[in-house]
Amino acid sequence: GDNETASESSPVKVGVLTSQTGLLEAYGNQMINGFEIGLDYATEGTREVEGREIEVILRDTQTDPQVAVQQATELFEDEEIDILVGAADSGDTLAVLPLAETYERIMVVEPAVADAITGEEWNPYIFRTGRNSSQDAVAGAAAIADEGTRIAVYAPNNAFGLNGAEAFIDAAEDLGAEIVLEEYPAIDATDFTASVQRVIEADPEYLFVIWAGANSPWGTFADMGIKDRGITISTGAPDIAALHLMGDLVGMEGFSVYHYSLPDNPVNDYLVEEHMERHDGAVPDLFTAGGMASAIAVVEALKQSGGNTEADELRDVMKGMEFESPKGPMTFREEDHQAMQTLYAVRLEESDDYDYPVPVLIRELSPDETAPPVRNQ
Amino acid sequence: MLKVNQLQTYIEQFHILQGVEFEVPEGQVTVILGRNGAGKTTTMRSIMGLTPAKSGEILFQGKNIMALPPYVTAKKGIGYVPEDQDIFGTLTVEENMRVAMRKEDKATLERQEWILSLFPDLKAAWKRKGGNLSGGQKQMLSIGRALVNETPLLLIDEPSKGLAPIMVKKVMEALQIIKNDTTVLLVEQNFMMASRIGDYFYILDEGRTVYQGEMEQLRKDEELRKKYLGIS
Amino acid sequence: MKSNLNEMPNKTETTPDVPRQFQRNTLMKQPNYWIFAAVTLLMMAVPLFTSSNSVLFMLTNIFILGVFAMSYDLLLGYTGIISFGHAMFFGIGAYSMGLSLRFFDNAEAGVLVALAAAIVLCFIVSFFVGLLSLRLRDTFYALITLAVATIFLIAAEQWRSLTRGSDGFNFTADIPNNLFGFINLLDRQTVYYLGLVFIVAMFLIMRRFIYSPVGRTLQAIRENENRVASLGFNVLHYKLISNVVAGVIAGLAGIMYAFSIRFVNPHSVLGVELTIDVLLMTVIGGVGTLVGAIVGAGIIEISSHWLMGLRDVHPIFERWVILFGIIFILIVMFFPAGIVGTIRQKWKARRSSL
Amino acid sequence: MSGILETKDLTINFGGHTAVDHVSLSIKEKELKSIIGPNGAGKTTVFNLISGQLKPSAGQVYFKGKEIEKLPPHKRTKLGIGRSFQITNVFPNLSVLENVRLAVQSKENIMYNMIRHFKYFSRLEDEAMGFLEKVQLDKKADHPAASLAHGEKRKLEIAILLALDSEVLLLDEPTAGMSLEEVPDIIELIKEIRDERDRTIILIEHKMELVLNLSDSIAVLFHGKLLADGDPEDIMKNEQVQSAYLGGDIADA
Amino acid sequence: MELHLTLIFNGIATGMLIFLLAAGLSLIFGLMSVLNFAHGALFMFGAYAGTYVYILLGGWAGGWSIFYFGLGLLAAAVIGIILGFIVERTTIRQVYGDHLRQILVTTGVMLVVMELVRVFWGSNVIQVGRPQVLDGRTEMMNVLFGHYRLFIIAFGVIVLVGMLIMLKKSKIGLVVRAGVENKEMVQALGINVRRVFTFVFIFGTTLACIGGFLWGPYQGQINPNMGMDLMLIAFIVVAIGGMGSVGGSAVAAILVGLSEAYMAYFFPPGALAVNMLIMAVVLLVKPTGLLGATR
Ligand SMILES: Nc1ncnc2c1ncn2[C@@H]1O[C@H](COP(=O)(O)OP(=O)(O)OP(=O)(O)O)[C@@H](O)[C@H]1O
Ligand SMILES: Nc1ncnc2c1ncn2[C@@H]1O[C@H](COP(=O)(O)OP(=O)(O)OP(=O)(O)O)[C@@H](O)[C@H]1O
Ligand SMILES: [Mg+2]
Ligand SMILES: [Mg+2]
Repeated sequence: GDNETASESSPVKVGVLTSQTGLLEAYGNQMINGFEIGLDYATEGTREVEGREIEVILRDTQTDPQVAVQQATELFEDEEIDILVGAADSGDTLAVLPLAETYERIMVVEPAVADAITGEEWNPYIFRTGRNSSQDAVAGAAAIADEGTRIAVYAPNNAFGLNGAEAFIDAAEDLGAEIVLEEYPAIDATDFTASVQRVIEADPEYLFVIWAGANSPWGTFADMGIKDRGITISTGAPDIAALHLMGDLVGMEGFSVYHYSLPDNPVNDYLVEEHMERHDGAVPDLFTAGGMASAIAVVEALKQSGGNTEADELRDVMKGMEFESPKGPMTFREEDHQAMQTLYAVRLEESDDYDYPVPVLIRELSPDETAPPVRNQ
Repeated sequence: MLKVNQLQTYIEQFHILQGVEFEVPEGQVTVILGRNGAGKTTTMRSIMGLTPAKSGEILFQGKNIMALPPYVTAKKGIGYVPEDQDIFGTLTVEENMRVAMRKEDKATLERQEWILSLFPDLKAAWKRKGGNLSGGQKQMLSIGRALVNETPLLLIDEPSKGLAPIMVKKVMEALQIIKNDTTVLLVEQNFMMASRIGDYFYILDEGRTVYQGEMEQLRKDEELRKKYLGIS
Repeated sequence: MKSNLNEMPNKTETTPDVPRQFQRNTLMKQPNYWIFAAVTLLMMAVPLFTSSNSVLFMLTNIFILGVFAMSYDLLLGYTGIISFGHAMFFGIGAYSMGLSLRFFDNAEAGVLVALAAAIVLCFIVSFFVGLLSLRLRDTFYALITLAVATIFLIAAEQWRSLTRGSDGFNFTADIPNNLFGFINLLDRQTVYYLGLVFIVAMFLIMRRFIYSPVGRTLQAIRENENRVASLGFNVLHYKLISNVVAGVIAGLAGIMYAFSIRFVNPHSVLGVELTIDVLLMTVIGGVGTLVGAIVGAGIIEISSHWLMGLRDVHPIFERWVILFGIIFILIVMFFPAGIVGTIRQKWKARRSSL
Repeated sequence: MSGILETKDLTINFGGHTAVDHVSLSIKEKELKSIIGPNGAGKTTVFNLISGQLKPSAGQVYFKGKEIEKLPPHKRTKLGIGRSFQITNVFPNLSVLENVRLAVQSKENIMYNMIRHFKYFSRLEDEAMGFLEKVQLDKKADHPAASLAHGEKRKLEIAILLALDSEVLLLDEPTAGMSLEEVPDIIELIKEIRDERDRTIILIEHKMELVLNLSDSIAVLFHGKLLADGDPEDIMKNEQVQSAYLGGDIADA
Repeated sequence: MELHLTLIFNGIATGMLIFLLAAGLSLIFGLMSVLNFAHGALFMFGAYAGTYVYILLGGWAGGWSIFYFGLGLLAAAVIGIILGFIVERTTIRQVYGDHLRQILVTTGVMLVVMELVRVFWGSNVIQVGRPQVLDGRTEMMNVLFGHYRLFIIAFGVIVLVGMLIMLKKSKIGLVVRAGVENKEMVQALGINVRRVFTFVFIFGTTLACIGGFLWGPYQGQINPNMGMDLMLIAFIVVAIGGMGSVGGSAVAAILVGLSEAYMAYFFPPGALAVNMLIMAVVLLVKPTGLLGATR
């Protein structure tokens, strides 16, 4: 009746809630850039789907859960958004998750990484386009672990590091590797010498490093001559700013979530071109692709629901939905709505085209290969 | 040397000095007397610039020094012994003296020796923290700190307070000695001391100068003493 | 001597012979009383004018942080103790509630256990931390509390089986919508009123406390600790009382926070930043003026929210935090005793000069 | 009869410096004893040892026969030893009245009440006001103590001490910095208390006329040691007191 | 043996780095008793400004040169002087002696300065290489001695000795301590205490900026969040060492560096809280800090 027509002509409101200030503002901004481009890609520049305009409302969490909840409430209530996308910080995201259920709106999580989001804390309104810690870990294991490989694990002593290490160890041991040392230094340590010394004494073949955050042990690995001692470092390739710090790790084998040179598909080509145009020639970064993927997922879902923004409708179409992304096709898994996606086994190489060590593709790790355990039951 | 005209000072909204007037002739000891709360200390602080006066005139060696910052006033040659001693408690006696010294030349060090001979207690407590001194020792240090530089004018607020009688005498001797090249403005409650070394006096009450005269006169005139100081 | 005394020229008025009685109804004659009543009524009426949960949520947060800041003011403004670890009590409260709700099947039992646990734990911790305050003064005490609070923070991050580590956890699902049969904590309006009752009750309790003989003694301790001892007061006891009252109330504020946001992670309820925030609130409002703590909480919450909103007005406000910082600096310049403190001083000065 | 307050071989060292050296004093009940001695002789330190601000390195303090040198200051105050301070020691940002009221509150033993409004105990304020009148500070009752002139603060010190209503009063240079015309009032006040003869007073003063006028007995400290202890006349005849404390002619004092 | 030599060498180097970061604070907080919450922001600003010069001029193309490293150091110092002057004159000056208002005003300054860093240089991590001359390692007795670490130790010693001489020979230290206690009286003694305070604050800020700059090549990067954690360590070190004692700060910094190294090796979980524990123990045993004078 009347309602129908109203909702058909009125804009679809999408709230994007992420860190624009605070610790994770760099990640937040990458994601926003990607999201904008993704919308234009998916709607062919019209920003309309099924005749409805898409309106984007940006909000900042300041990387503070209380602000995140405040802003999310405003988005749901005052702005009456139909879909929420975000956030950068796992804590912010976890705090906001139940609101999606309360207000019965779909929330697309990107790029917060905590397993719990699609695990213990999951609710039926949550979908995640970003990869989770376990996927990282499985990818990391797939890149190096083999029967009898001796691996030392090096991760920061926080939820991100410990969860990641746990998942990695499971995956690596499944592949037959032997974990010879688990080292968990403080994330804000001024000096990593002692922990690296312990690694040296454990004498592994591979040193698998899980690290995020500016303060990092890379310099110490070089100073202590890890490479000269025949230990190969392996890790996930970070965003470009942090790749700059990995000059000494050239030759390292590990995995990557995204680097703009890795995927070979039209969506990625569009992303790179468009991003360089819009941002003074800067290339897309680690979470730009995720941002774009989340926008494409939103538009795709709306297309399939015929512009209907009812959460139940959307959920029905999104469950198991396949959609395009700069990393190739992704699929929301039925059970926990986690997007199965391609990750990349890479080697860091020096190149004249880059002023930093660039991840070069060894092979694509297929979505099946990196599928994490289902944990939301 | 120093001439104060119609000094008006406020502390917050309180009108403390309501037209103080006096003159300090060169080479003499001028004494300010008055009851507690009369405004003696406030007068001294206004001259130093610590509690800037609102209006009036303070002429030092003919120049108006109204409302100059305290360190400028001090540098112009006015030494000050505050009423609460204001010893730097975390500094040793030695350091207290050193902070006070304008120059660390021979003449100053000699003056320091002289001060220490005057107050042997200070020498004994040389490395002790100022905060641990006895009340009288603090008073000595405060006086010593002001004497260590040669200054044309010295403002001294109740030096005898807390001093043993013998020390009071020593302080008097010291003032007699420096009198040759230093003019003194003294606030003093110890009448014996005030009358012995004072040449001229002013009496303050409720922020005004209410009486003035030769010290000689006050020494002799019991009526006057009774009227203004309540003593016989 | 006697006659001498009576002839004092300025001693004109004599104090009345009848002992002045403390009368309850004099309270009604004070303007403060009416302001308090009016503000409370106004706050009660807010939900009638707005159904916006985000407004209610923000006000609820101001209430909670206001109580937290008032508890901090007991230490800072009334006892003269700087603590850099006050967040630990808040965190203890918040975690007690979160964990109890998660681990108890029966929510009522969970809430009661959380209340008891928070009070007992805050009591014990504040008691022992308080013992240190006798030995150490000022910044040193502050640094010790920082150390203790950091240990709590680390514990919350590391004891992952219990706390889920630094990601924290959400317990919305564990909160029933008919707690004790009638309280629907999932309803923002209910939580709002709960918060309002909470702040009014805590305000009255703390006000009573600071105007009690003990409160008065605390203020004397702030001024001159040794002198208080030589008046015959056991300073340690008083400092302990102050620490414990402040700690327990902060713990209760933590519980309310847990109700309101239904999520805890170590950083947001146990981090130093929270203590610094609450310190800033207290100082902005004016230390030693309970109301100031509430005003400070309101100013920080509302101004940061408002400034952040400016971003939509013009992209130049993307760096709105700069303005936020400038506000702090301006407050220090123009309100040397905090907002409420300075206004009070001005008012007093005007009255006494009339 | 032994005294109400006694010290036995009371000694304290600061680093290498012995400020009080085996001092044995006995103060009889209801007497007024003065302690005199040069600056730095250890008078204030003796007070600090008696009232508990300092703990002795050796020796004992007895109050009514009970050993008290290990008790903290507040317990000694509660036992009945009150003191005033040489360097003014008040609560600068509290009102003059509140300064005294706190002492009354302690005397009345209203210690741990945190429920009643303090105004409920309005008699405390009235009583405090009475003490302010005694020292002529009632006009300034509402001013913050910090704004008092030096001499007024000295009076406040005394009012606080009086408010404590202790059995033993330790007065450390109560009149230092007090104006000429007001000293007699304070002397009068002390005399009054002495003449009521229900209190013991120990007085440190450098104003000799005051000491001679008031004291039942005088103890002389010298470099931390007890040099003499006896009648005022005897003390004044003591040569060492003459030369090292008074500095010769007695007439000036 | 090699193990201990490695731990000791690196512990001392880290300690010296911490000292360089804490040296400025030991003047501003230790000596002047200003609770400067903006100190971390000052590290950061110095680090960015210095590094900017170092990279812009030296840059990738030319490799990391010691000459431009020197210029970067100079730039950090100059920025420190300018920043110190501005901050002292506009804000700190009003709040000496009032810890609470100091916290408020310096938090304001911190927010402004940190945001300015983001405005000027963005919010990404920036890689900082070591100048080639200082980049190598020397192996002796099976222990690797990193050259940059040796340089940090040497530089730290120079700064320490310089500061000790300045405080000993001139009256500045005394005047500041006296001024903290009673500014009026210092003025009445004829000393322009404001100017001395301004000078010392600027000096402290300059040291902070230099410390921040030197931190970059040590860690290989600078980032817009580096200030907070470092500031906390600096405060801890000053407290452990004793307020007002620069030597104490140096000793405390090395103690922290060494114990972090040993803890991290022998009992890694303990490394998280080791600074806090040392501080707690020191303050409880000796409330004035290791070398602090009794106050
Ligand atoms: N900060 C202040 N606020 C309000 N009033 C003040 C302040 N400082 C001083 N006064 C008042 O100013 C008057 C004069 O004080 P001042 O210290 O000059 O007296 P004085 O003559 O030196 O007394 P004394 O002999 O006791 O030292 C006193 O009544 C005092 O209460
Ligand atoms: N805490 C302390 N540390 C070191 N020395 C101290 C300490 N307290 C007092 N002294 C020293 O002990 C001696 C006695 O001091 P005390 O204050 O008892 O003297 P006093 O007899 O009261 O002198 P005055 O008449 O000047 O007040 C002095 O030399 C003083 O410097
Ligand atoms: Mg005076
Ligand atoms: Mg004495």
